[in-house]
Amino acid sequence: MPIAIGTTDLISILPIAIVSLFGVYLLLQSVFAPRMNRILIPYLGILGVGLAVVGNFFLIGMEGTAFEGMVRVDRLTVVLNFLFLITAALSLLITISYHEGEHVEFLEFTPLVLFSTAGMMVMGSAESLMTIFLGLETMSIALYVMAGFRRTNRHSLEAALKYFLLGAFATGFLLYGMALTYGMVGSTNLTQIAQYFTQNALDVPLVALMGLALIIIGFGFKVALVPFHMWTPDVYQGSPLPVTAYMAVGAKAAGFAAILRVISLSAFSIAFQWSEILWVLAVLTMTVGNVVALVQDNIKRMLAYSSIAHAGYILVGVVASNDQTVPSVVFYLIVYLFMNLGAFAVATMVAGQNERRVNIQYYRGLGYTQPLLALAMAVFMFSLAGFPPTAGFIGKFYIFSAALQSGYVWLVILGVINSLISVYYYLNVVVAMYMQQPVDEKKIAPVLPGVGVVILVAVLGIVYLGIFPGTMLSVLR
Amino acid sequence: MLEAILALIKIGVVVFLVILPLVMMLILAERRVSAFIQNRLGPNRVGWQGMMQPVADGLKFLFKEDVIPGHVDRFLYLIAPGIILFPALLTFAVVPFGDQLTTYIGHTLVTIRFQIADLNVGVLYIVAVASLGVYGLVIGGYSSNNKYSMLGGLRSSAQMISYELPLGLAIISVVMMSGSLRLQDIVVDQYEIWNVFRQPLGFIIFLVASFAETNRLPFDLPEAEQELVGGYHTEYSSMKFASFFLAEYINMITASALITTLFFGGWHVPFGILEAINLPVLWEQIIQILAFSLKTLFFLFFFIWVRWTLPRFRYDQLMNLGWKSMVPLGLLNIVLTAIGIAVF
Amino acid sequence: MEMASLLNYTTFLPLLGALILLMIPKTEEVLIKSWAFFVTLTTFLLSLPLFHNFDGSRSSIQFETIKSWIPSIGAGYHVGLDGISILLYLLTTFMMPLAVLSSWSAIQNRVKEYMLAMLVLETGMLGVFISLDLLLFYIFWETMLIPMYLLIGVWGGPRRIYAAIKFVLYTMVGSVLMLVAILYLYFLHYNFTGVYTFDLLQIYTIDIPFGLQLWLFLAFALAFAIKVPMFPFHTWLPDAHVEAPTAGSVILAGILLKMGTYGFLRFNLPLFPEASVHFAPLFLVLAVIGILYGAWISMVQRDIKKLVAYSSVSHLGFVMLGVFAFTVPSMQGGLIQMINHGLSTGALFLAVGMIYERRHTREIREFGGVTRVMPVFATLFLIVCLSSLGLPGTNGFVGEFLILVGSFQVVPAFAVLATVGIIFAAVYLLWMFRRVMFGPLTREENKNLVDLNGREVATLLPIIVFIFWIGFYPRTFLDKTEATISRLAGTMEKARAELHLEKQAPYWKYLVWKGNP
Amino acid sequence: MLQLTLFYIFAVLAVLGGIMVVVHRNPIYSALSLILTLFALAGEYILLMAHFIAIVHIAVYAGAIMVLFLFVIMLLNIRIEERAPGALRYMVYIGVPMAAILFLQLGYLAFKGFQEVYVKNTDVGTVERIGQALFSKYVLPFEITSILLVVAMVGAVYLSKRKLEIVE
Repeated sequence: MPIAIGTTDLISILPIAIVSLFGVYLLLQSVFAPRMNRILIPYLGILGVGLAVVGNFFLIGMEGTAFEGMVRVDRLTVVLNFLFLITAALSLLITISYHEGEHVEFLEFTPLVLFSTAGMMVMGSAESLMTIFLGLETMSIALYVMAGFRRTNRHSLEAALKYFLLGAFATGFLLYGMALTYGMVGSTNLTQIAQYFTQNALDVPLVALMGLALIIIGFGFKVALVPFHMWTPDVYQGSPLPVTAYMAVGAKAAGFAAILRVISLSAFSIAFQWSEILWVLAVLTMTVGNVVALVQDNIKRMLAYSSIAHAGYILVGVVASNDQTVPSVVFYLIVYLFMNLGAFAVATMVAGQNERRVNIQYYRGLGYTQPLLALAMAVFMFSLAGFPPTAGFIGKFYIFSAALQSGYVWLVILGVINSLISVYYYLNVVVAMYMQQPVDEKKIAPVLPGVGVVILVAVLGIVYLGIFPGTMLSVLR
Repeated sequence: MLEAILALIKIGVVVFLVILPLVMMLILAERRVSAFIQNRLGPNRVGWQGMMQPVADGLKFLFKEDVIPGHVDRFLYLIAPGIILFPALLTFAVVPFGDQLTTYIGHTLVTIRFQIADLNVGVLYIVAVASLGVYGLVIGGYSSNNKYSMLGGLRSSAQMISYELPLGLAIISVVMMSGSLRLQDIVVDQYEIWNVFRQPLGFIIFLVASFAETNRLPFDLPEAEQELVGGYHTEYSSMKFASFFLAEYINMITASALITTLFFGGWHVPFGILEAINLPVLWEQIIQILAFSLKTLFFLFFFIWVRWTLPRFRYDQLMNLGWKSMVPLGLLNIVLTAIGIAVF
Repeated sequence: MEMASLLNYTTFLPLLGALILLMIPKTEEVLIKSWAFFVTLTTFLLSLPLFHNFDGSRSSIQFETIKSWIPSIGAGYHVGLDGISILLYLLTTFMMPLAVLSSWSAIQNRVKEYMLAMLVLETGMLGVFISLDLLLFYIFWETMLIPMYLLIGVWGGPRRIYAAIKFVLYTMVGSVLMLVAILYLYFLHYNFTGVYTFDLLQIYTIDIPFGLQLWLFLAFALAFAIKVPMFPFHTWLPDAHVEAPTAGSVILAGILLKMGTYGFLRFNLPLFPEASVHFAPLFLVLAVIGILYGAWISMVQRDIKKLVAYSSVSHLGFVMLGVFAFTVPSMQGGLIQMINHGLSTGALFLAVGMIYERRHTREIREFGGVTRVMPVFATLFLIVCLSSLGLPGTNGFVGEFLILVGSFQVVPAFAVLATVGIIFAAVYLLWMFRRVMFGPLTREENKNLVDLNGREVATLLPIIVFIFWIGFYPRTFLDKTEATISRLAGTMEKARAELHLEKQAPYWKYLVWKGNP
Repeated sequence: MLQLTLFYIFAVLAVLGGIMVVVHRNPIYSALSLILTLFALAGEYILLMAHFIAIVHIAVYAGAIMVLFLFVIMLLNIRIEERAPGALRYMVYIGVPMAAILFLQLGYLAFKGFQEVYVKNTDVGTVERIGQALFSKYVLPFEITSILLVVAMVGAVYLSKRKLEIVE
């Protein structure tokens, strides 16, 4: 059997390939040019991501599968690729400005970001359970390590270990679920799985359902659904801020990409079997995330719980399981990318050396000591809380409208009540910034260009998507 | 049924008529060769030229008091010597020591392979089984509840794992040449030219790794007498101690046989001598087996030779050599081989 | 210039002004204030032609702009004015320059941020009144929360943070459910017509089943009732008013509260006429409770500002009474009363602000005999008080009279009770006035009070002009609303008739959930 | 028949090993029990004609990973696992019934669902087939796996690097 890889095959993984090759290049580069300035490495990483973005343009308009049904290229793939790449680029930019007492070794960090991004893109374009699993692992393992990147910090190491152990545990569930599904369907190909479910929609074998349930649990860990969220606050808190930002956005988006591919699209015809379960999960996730976030005084933990809550909102879109599911979820992920990365970028700036200033009390008076930074943070908080005219509102609106279209009135009502609860803790940050006096006179370091770019991009993204979401929405539909 | 009987016969012949006597001879040889190298005589009183010395040694082992120290982990302590013998013997199962012979036994046409089991994944089998050899050492070292033993066990596990990689890489390049994982095929493939000429780098890597895998000098750190008082087998006595010894020599035999098989044409007689002198098939087979044995014996000698001429490595040197030289070289060798195959 | 585009320009002019304001350096406080005043004043002047050209005899939407905005979900930029919104629009543009003027010396720190918030707030409020697209409306409705929240929270009194959060959370409680209802309407419209749209005028056309109307009405009504605020939902109001800076209170009382009543007129009544009729008794009761309760509570206040705040509850009760009586005069009265309340209460807050600036207290017992040192202030304050309590000849009388006349036709008992409220109003306002202004000048601090300066007079005077204008010649304003209100009254009349037929079934039957759209 | 007998023998061994892993308090014994399980599984693979998997299974798991496990256990010199403190001790009473329930559920599913499963292609496990599959149909997953391994390696090296380099 000859190896037959066509041009289409290669183009369909172009961004993935570029990013991976760049990662390998950066690793080798340190061997062959050890004298090079290490500061340049993340910029090279960004260059690689940029090339991948260019490469991604070649995918536009493609439709179909490649590598014998291992990956699928469609509009979703392209959009998700862009999303992951932008996340990676922005996270690297934050990293450049991340000044730690113990510096971050870009040498290993940058390739890990690139590889992890490649893993995410594999998940986004997967057409087979196997590719999803491999992408997930590539992404996760890089993230486990990145979580522990502050090696001299106890919390960071704890975060890495915790993330690793629970992640491995979740992987077990996922793999078991995939095995059961494969056992019933006889294929890992998502199209064939979809066909199988369509044919057996009326009488789905228990084993297949069990498989799906285990897969949901596996992905639920990755996107931090309640009750599989226990790792989130500790890991978010312990990881270095740029990593937290990257994992909060990237890993979540990738997890939902996989959920879209496997649950929403492939198991579409038996939506009535799983949407009830997800309904409960969504409500639990939103509620627990928001209620616990109310009492957090550490910005990282607060954002961690907020990210749990947002996973709940996104899940509402999945529960809807209609033709609005994919566009609404993806739109929300895009919005989430901007607001969360922005918030973490500001947090990075405020945190300063050794991440000492992560408590919300350090945001007091920020509106007067650092007006622009505070303004940006306020925009992010309002967007996270879902105020118009920010993109956060449109995102939630779209998700809820999708759910309402399928008739989930109570789910939507619980959702809006939750977003109401969330207003309180998001506004807490605004209150601190504008309505309270600074606790200490210590000046926050001026905003560095890397973070500055991230914040600017995020604010522009939020405002643009908030006021003129039309273009993006029509692209997604 | 016949197959099974043949297999049992082969096992019996190989284990009891070849390996065990060979081990005894080796012990003697080791002492004699070392004496020769150190310019002394060595044991030469028991029997002709000391030929009965191993028998005397064996008897001594058998009749010695079997001391089991009180502080050991009894169960593990007892099974360790057994465990270590198994992989050592198992490896030999797939080594072809001759071509196949098709003949009538009674009235049935039977193909006798001079090989105990002709696995289609023979090479992998070797790698797999070889990697198990470490358990005996580790368990022995652990169960002895003695710091030297423990250190020996630790060292052996790290060392074995480290050198399994280059070993495997070297084998891969050989497999790439032959296109088969079956050892017989690999041997047949060397009909024209031995692998040692096509794979000089692979040979060197394999040779060095074999030394490490068998815990022989210059890599005998797990049992380094001067540092660890014998390492993992410090607390063993009598026949248990003997089985550790036995295993080491069996491993040597296996390693030599593998080197022969993989790189020195196995049972092939060099220079086309066999073709030149037209012999009956049976004789041809016998000569081939002899050729195989001779090559193996040479490497056994080589093992002993090295032991008595080279000093021991330091532990960090050992690790550096393994990870920083052997593994990259092994990878390089694979790349070169691939290029070579692609070009020719 | 074409009026439709003028409407758009007027609406977004403050936002543009805010963007330009961003470029003015922080230290140039006078320039910042002047610029903000200039922008708001220009906005007002530009809005005058709108009023002039508005044809009161037509009930349809005028100065309409329809542009596609988010085509994929059928949301559009659809704005325009009709008889309900024209007056409120003008009220907003009118009050803003005064609010800016009143903050001239009251706001000492963070002037730039303050003016930014004011300008953004103005666009938000104007947007609410002109939006004819549900999504657009909702966005403006929520957007305007943010600057108001900041106004209260940053420049407010000692308990400002508490008040600000309370304000936001209360408002959002109602509005998030409204969002669900909006979405529900959206899909309902799709089910009826097969078209996805948020356009209010199109959604007006569908005939929503009664059972559903009840639910949707409640969802919308909650949002608006909190904003008004109607009786049980009013607790955020005193806190917000007391803590907010003067201009904040003026805007809050003058304009933001009107959004609630406006919402009833714009959405609840035309969208769910049967449900409105059905729930009218409940709302009438609440309105009257509000009138009386607000008045009683006002009487016992020691803080002038709190007194004014509670009086708002009472006044807005009148508006609600007028709206839910569904007759032409009552609804017109309600509309005029919204304007009146904006003017009078706004002026009251301004006056309170002026005196607070001088004495840094608002306790009634801290004052007494102020007339002697501040005669001009006393005069103007008296006029404002009288207008607020509805003395004939002032605007307050016109509004309340129309409401009472209108509602007497249908619900005489409520009208009578409401009249009692007017008496109470006279009591608490005049009593307060007496205690503050008359009597001996007992306090030492009060003896050195300086009378109003030119700027302050200029702040109050325009309002007083309108107080008398509406008082003596309300037709200028009533005419503009005539046709729209008549049509709305007609709708309600029809609904009343239809409901009468349906009323045979027991009340609760309709509240049982009837499934999904 | 022989096959079935062997299957059950291996299965029992595998389960026994698994139980012993959990039950033993000496970690060395646990590790050794795991090796037993691994061997038993390898035996099952051979019964399914998956020689390649079986051998690789032994080489990788028993030959490498478990040796490292033992190495670590010995390096840290863990003698006897300490008894879990306080509440954790009672987890046993929750964990065991839960495991039992899961086992029953899965058993039920297996009996209900997999009655007609049989080995279709006996040569599916051969090296040739696997090699061909890896380099044709599964070439992409294969390559992704290589990236995965690079990531794991870089990560492991980074986390275990002893010294922190100081860059000016």
